[in-house]
Amino acid sequence: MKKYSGFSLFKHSLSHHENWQAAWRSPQPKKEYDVIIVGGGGHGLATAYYLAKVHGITNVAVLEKGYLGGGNTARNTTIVRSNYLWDEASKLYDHSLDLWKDLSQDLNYNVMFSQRGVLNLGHNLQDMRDIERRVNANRLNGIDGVVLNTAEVKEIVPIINDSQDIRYPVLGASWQATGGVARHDAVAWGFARGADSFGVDLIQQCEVLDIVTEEGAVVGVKTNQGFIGAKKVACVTAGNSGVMAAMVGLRLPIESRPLQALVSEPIKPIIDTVVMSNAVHAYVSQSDKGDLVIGAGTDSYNGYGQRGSFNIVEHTMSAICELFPMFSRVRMNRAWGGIVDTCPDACPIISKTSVKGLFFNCGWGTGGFKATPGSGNVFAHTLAHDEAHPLAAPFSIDRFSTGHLIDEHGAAGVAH
Amino acid sequence: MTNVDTSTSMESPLHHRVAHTNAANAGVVMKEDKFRGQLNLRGNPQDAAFTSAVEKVLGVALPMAPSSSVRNGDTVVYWLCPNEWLLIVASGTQGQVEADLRSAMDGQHIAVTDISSGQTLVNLSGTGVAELMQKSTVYDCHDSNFPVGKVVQTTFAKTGTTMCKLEDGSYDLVIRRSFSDYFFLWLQDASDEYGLSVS
Amino acid sequence: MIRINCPYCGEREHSEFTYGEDATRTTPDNDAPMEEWNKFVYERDNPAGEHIEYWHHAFGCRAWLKVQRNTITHDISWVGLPHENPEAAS
Amino acid sequence: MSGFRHGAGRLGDAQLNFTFDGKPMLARAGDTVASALLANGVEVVGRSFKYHRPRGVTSSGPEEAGALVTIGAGGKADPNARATMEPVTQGLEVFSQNCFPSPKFDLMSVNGLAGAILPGSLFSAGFYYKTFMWPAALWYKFYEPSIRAAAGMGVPPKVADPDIYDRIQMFCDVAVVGGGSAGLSAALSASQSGLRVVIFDEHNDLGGQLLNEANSDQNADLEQWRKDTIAALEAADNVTVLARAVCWGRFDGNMLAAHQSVDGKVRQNYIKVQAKKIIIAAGAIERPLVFGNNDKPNVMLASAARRMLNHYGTATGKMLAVFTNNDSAYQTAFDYSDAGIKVSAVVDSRQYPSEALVDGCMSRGITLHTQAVVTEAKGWQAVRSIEIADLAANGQSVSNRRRVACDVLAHSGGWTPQVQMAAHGGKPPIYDKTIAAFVVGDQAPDTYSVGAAEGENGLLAGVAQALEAAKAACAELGGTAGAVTAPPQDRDGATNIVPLWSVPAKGKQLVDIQHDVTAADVVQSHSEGFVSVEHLKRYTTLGMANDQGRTSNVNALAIMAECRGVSIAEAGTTRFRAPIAPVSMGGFAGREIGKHFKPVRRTPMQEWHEKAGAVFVQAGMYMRPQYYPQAGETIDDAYERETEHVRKKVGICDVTSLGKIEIVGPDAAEFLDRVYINMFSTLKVGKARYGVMLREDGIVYDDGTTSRFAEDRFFMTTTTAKAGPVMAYLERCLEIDWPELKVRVSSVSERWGAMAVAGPDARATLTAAFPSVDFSNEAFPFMGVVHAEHNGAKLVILRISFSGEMAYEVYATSEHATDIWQTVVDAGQAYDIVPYGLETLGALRIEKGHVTGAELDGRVTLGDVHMDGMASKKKWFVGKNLKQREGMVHPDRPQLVGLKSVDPRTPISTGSILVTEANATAGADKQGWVSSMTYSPELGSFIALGFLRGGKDRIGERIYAAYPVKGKNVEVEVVSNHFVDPTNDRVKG
Repeated sequence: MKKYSGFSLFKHSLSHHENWQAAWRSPQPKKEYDVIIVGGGGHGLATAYYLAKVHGITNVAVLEKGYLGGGNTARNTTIVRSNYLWDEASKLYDHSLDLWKDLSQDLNYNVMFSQRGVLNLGHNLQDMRDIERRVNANRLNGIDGVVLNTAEVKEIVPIINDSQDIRYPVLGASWQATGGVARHDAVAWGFARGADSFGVDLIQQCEVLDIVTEEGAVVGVKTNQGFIGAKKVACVTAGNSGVMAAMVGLRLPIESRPLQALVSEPIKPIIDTVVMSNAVHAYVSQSDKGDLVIGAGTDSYNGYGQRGSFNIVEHTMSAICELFPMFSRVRMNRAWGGIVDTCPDACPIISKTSVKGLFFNCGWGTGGFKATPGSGNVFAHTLAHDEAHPLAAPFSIDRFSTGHLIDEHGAAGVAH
Repeated sequence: MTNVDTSTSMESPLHHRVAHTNAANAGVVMKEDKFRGQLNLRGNPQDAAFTSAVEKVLGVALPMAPSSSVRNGDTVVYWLCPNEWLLIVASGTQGQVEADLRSAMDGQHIAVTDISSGQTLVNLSGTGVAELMQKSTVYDCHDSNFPVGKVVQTTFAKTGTTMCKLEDGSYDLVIRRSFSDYFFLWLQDASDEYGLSVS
Repeated sequence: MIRINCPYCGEREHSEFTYGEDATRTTPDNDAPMEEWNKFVYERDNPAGEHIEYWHHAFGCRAWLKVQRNTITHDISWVGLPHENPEAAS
Repeated sequence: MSGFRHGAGRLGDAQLNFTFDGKPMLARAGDTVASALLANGVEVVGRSFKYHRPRGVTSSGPEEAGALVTIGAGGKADPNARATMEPVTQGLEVFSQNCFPSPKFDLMSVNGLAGAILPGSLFSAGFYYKTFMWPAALWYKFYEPSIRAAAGMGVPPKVADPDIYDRIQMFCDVAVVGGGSAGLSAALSASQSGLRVVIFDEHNDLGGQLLNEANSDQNADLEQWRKDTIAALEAADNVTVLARAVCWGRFDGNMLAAHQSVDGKVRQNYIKVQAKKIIIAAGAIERPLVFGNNDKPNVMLASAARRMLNHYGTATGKMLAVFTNNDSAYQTAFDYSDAGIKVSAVVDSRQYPSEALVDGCMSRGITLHTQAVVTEAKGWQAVRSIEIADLAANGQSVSNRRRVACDVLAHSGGWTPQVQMAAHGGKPPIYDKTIAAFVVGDQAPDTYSVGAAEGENGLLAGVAQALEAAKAACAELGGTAGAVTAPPQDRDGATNIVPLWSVPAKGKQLVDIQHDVTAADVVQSHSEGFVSVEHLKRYTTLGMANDQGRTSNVNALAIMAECRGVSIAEAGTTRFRAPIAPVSMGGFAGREIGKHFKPVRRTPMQEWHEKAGAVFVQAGMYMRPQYYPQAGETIDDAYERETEHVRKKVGICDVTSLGKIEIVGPDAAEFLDRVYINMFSTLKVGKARYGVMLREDGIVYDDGTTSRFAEDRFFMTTTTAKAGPVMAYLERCLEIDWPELKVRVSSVSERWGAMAVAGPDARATLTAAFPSVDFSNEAFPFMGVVHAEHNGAKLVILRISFSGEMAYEVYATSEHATDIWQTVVDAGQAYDIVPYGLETLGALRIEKGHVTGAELDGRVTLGDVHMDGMASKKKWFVGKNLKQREGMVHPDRPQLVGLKSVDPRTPISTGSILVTEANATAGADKQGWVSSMTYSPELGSFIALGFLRGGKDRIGERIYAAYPVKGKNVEVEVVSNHFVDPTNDRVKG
């Protein structure tokens, strides 16, 4: 792998940038791999990267039916934070946040991770009580966080509407300074380039048509490029997990729904942190390019159409204009929908299944992007050792039958 | 109009808004038809005993066609669902009507619920109403889709309503009591460019 | 916007309705084993394609409806009452 | 300066004044900002996104990627406005963007210089990802801030937008998108069927390409046809003509969305049109050619240069050159020449243009260069000359470079049909070789794509398609489209294009001139493996600017296809998504902001509370009294006073917001037995009982009191938050799960105003208020229900208590509720009755250990709140099966406990975490949390309710309520949650 640097960029500029090598190979699938990862999104590519880097397992294929990072990795609002309520969740997301910190250097790929801080606004007394409880719990988990009052929020976001006689006045917020955003596409590309450099085969336009099992154990997958063997198959197919599970007759506690987001035209810097409000369903930050990146809610009904009900966007726009009345003249430039797999307790499933050698990493709902490195990291461990990484253990699929649920509604909300 | 009970002890949901200063030649005119008796009636439309009993009490047959209504002086009946109707009767008579219905249908599996004080009847008329409706409801109010006498349950801004179009092209809207103030505030804004008059 | 043809009220915009849930689940007997109840409460087919589901006409006649909708195209091929079923239910 | 006024075009004579960067300028009524700026000789109107290269007007429509300006100032500042779409109004202020100090001299243009000095730019595709990584710290300190400062385009307003927006819902039978010759014809024809028709056009003047035509005598009949057709549409009362309305998206169920600019009280209407049939006549957009410095001001689309002259009476230059690979651009040269403006050259990359065109040039003395290309536009800031060269037969190289003078270069790379709206219907467009562009082909249901939007550029042929579509659409709707007169002249649509995707010569060849994406960037992303069109888009940001790639996508795809050695069809397009043009957020919000963001529901007694000086707090959609402060009281003073008073004497509280449901029918009792965990069939008529509901998964759903009015008639109350959901849930159970039950439910929440009257003097107060009712313990015992009437009001009085005191809930018909409330208050004067709010309600119930939403947060089991005993063993009920799961009954689950400050005056903050060690720090073993707290006047101590791991068996233990956020750490004693009157004597007294 040729190293990227300011110098290499300069050097290539002398040759009209005509000699850059490909970021990754485009190999033909082998007959058999040690591990097949289904899904070339951020989580799948991160899993492959850590399998190779941490566990030395490099005979790995990532099968992507479209193009790398083309699913939810390409369709989210890129928010990274770890201030969840319950220990299980906050520890997992914080593990991820730790990995984010040096990810650009680790991958030799600038994922533009930017710790500009995340505000979760509170609009009524119960909001504030929940925020205080959550931040207190975070602090006792070693996660940074403070509770701000209206004036302190206004200091961080001077343009926010701090009037107290609006319908949902800003009473305060939780503030995680170490949270932030990243360049979502670059995360997938960086992990892809990294995994490829360890010899992992990234196979695009390769759709898995069936998961093949013998005596209750996985032996490989049937794809549009033929059969590919593997004793371990890991499904990391957000937005398609139910469909994958059905291939082996499994049914998951998951429903798939569109989650919408949109960006404005590029404007000069006006908001340099992430502002989230579960109560009014609005999430906004400004990208380095200058776009306002705005997240809306999920549809109330199942959908796989990568486009959602427009009422949701209308509601979010009202909320944005309520919080930031000057944005009403700013224009929406692009809007899209991603398909999120949501579990009843708003927590993911990182788990073995009743089928030997078949693993699932899914159900991240609206919050999967922030978990990308952590998810890949603990899932790689789970695949390598055939048993759950300690941080992944609570997210086993068994929790639904035992009743040991981790209800992150509220903390997760429709948070991105 | 109906014989409104002027007893000072009663307050209509919009009583605090009638003092609103009226715009000259307003494009939207709102009238609250206060204190009308309103009953929710549930029963089996296939049951002749039921339908005839109701007809005896009300003096009109229950409307059976979806989204239809019947009128007889102060008595109006809205079809809400195949087994549900809204009876709007003269102010103060709802108690008697309820009692009569109960005795007329004794032993039948029906439900009569007095909801008079829970909602109010508002009439919207004027040259601006058509546009106002386009801003306020997701229902197509064009005569070709919403003829006179039709009853439509739908959304109005961010609350719900049951509305009926009258001969004069105006609309009767049933509005829930706790939302009626919001309804008014919305009306005030949405009819800004036409001018609003309230009585 | 999705429009649902309510058998009582006619075709209406979906903002008049609230989504209920998957209508293909069958409730276990009251004394069925817990495993069965677990599957019933949590597991879903969650198909990409034809889906039979309940909707509540909350801002209309308040009837609960059974709807066959394609979850990819959002095309609605059938609407009925809770105890009816589409002929071509797939 | 090169542009100037030349002729009248179609504009009025009225003169308007406007300013550009403060400089006063003149315009005519009907000018766009773009035409006016050109007429005033302005060439450079802004700077580009990445390299800050000079930018000028490049088009005359929505595809404008060069002339982005800020219109207006202060709260009305409108950044990134497309100069070609903004009409000039008297006094309009226009500002250049993305340049400092001025568009002509911009300091940031060093970005561009770096590009100019080095053969290839430092800011090549994906450059962000390859650098700025060392040292890591600098990313935050320096690199990223610099990138942010340089990026972005217009400066957004910092103060609130003062304007109003409306959301409008329309319905029609036939919607026509586009008001050109095809759209106008389709709309008029359809309207004659009597069906409802809506037609959109984003321009102020309808007519589409007709407006490019010279407004001359030989075109008089054509112009008249345009005017007559528009007039006929405006006269028809079944037609809605929406000008200045950009139709930007098509959604499920044939819904079209548009933003319309209007003058008056409202700035914009966000219009949703529910159509039965959709005719898309959105026209086509001219494509630029890709050659050196093709982004330089005064390089402009040929059709735009033509419209500027013929419609806006603005000559774009004093000497015009034309560069084309197809026929359509020749007319621009001819019109300029005929208007007496010098045309120095027509450069055609094709070998054999048609004879007619050759003659046209010769007769006008225009030099025609065939099999030739423009290799580079020259000039410091705007075009002053061009370098042209001969193109090798194989198209791979050039020779014989030479200079041609000109101050405006009009170019045409062919035409791109506007397929976006049709594509939103779900069908991917297909590539049509003959016009070298994508067309819709396979139409989506109920959709007809016609005219130039479907690749038919011929005037009469396009109109014919439109009329066919109108006929078919009306027929399917049972109508008959009318016959309309066709345009009196034709225009040949054949462009005879020979594709030229990029000129084979070095130099900065822009593909996306707004995002500064060059042909080299496309080639580079190919060599780096970003070959899928979606990767190309994301890696280079091509087509992501606010022109939505309208002018750049096809060129880029073609270049990528060449690199990959596949056909353009194979390379495919990116997915088309709404909006096709940027639209204001304010439009979506409409008026649903401020007090309309979410309704405030009011109880009948709302005014009374307001007059009494109550402080209000959100409770669901209601604003409920939080407390009633007396002079100088803090919230704590007030609720402590109110609480103490209720315990000692009597108070009254508005509880109207509770949900109220009537449940009627022979099976009503059986129904309740199924939805509640406890038994209701055994409830006696005239009695009330507290009930709890579970979700199917065994989690506590809601609680409330249900009374039996008659054998077959119950009255249920729910919590405020669950009023709606429980009603829908009960309906669901009856219609879906248990249709065999003969039960009918109706919501009576709005019918009853409700008030709680609590305290030792409650009985005396109510006895005085309602003499007709016997409130004696014998006649009206605890959990008793009494019906009464008072002064015309119907009353239901329940003897139930949430406060632990002797208490009653009085339900009065809403229209009488305030009168009844006042009656009770008057009667209570003898006992100094006080109104109390939610704070006191909370204090009282906490002292009593009752749970509310703060505890029942959708996560707790019956065991967690010690209600397992209530669950009937004799019957099945919803949630019974799964509440038994091991994890739901685990002894280590956090369970409800009371907490008492060891130091009575130290508050226990809600949201504290329960730990066993003092001064807990990171890593502490969290054993629970505090859900609600209050000061208890009766106990003279701060107390709280909380959940503690295995709490049931930990009474008496001393632990800590940690609140690291404020560095607080309070020692508390674990006690029973029943602080006050645990034996419940008071309520029965």
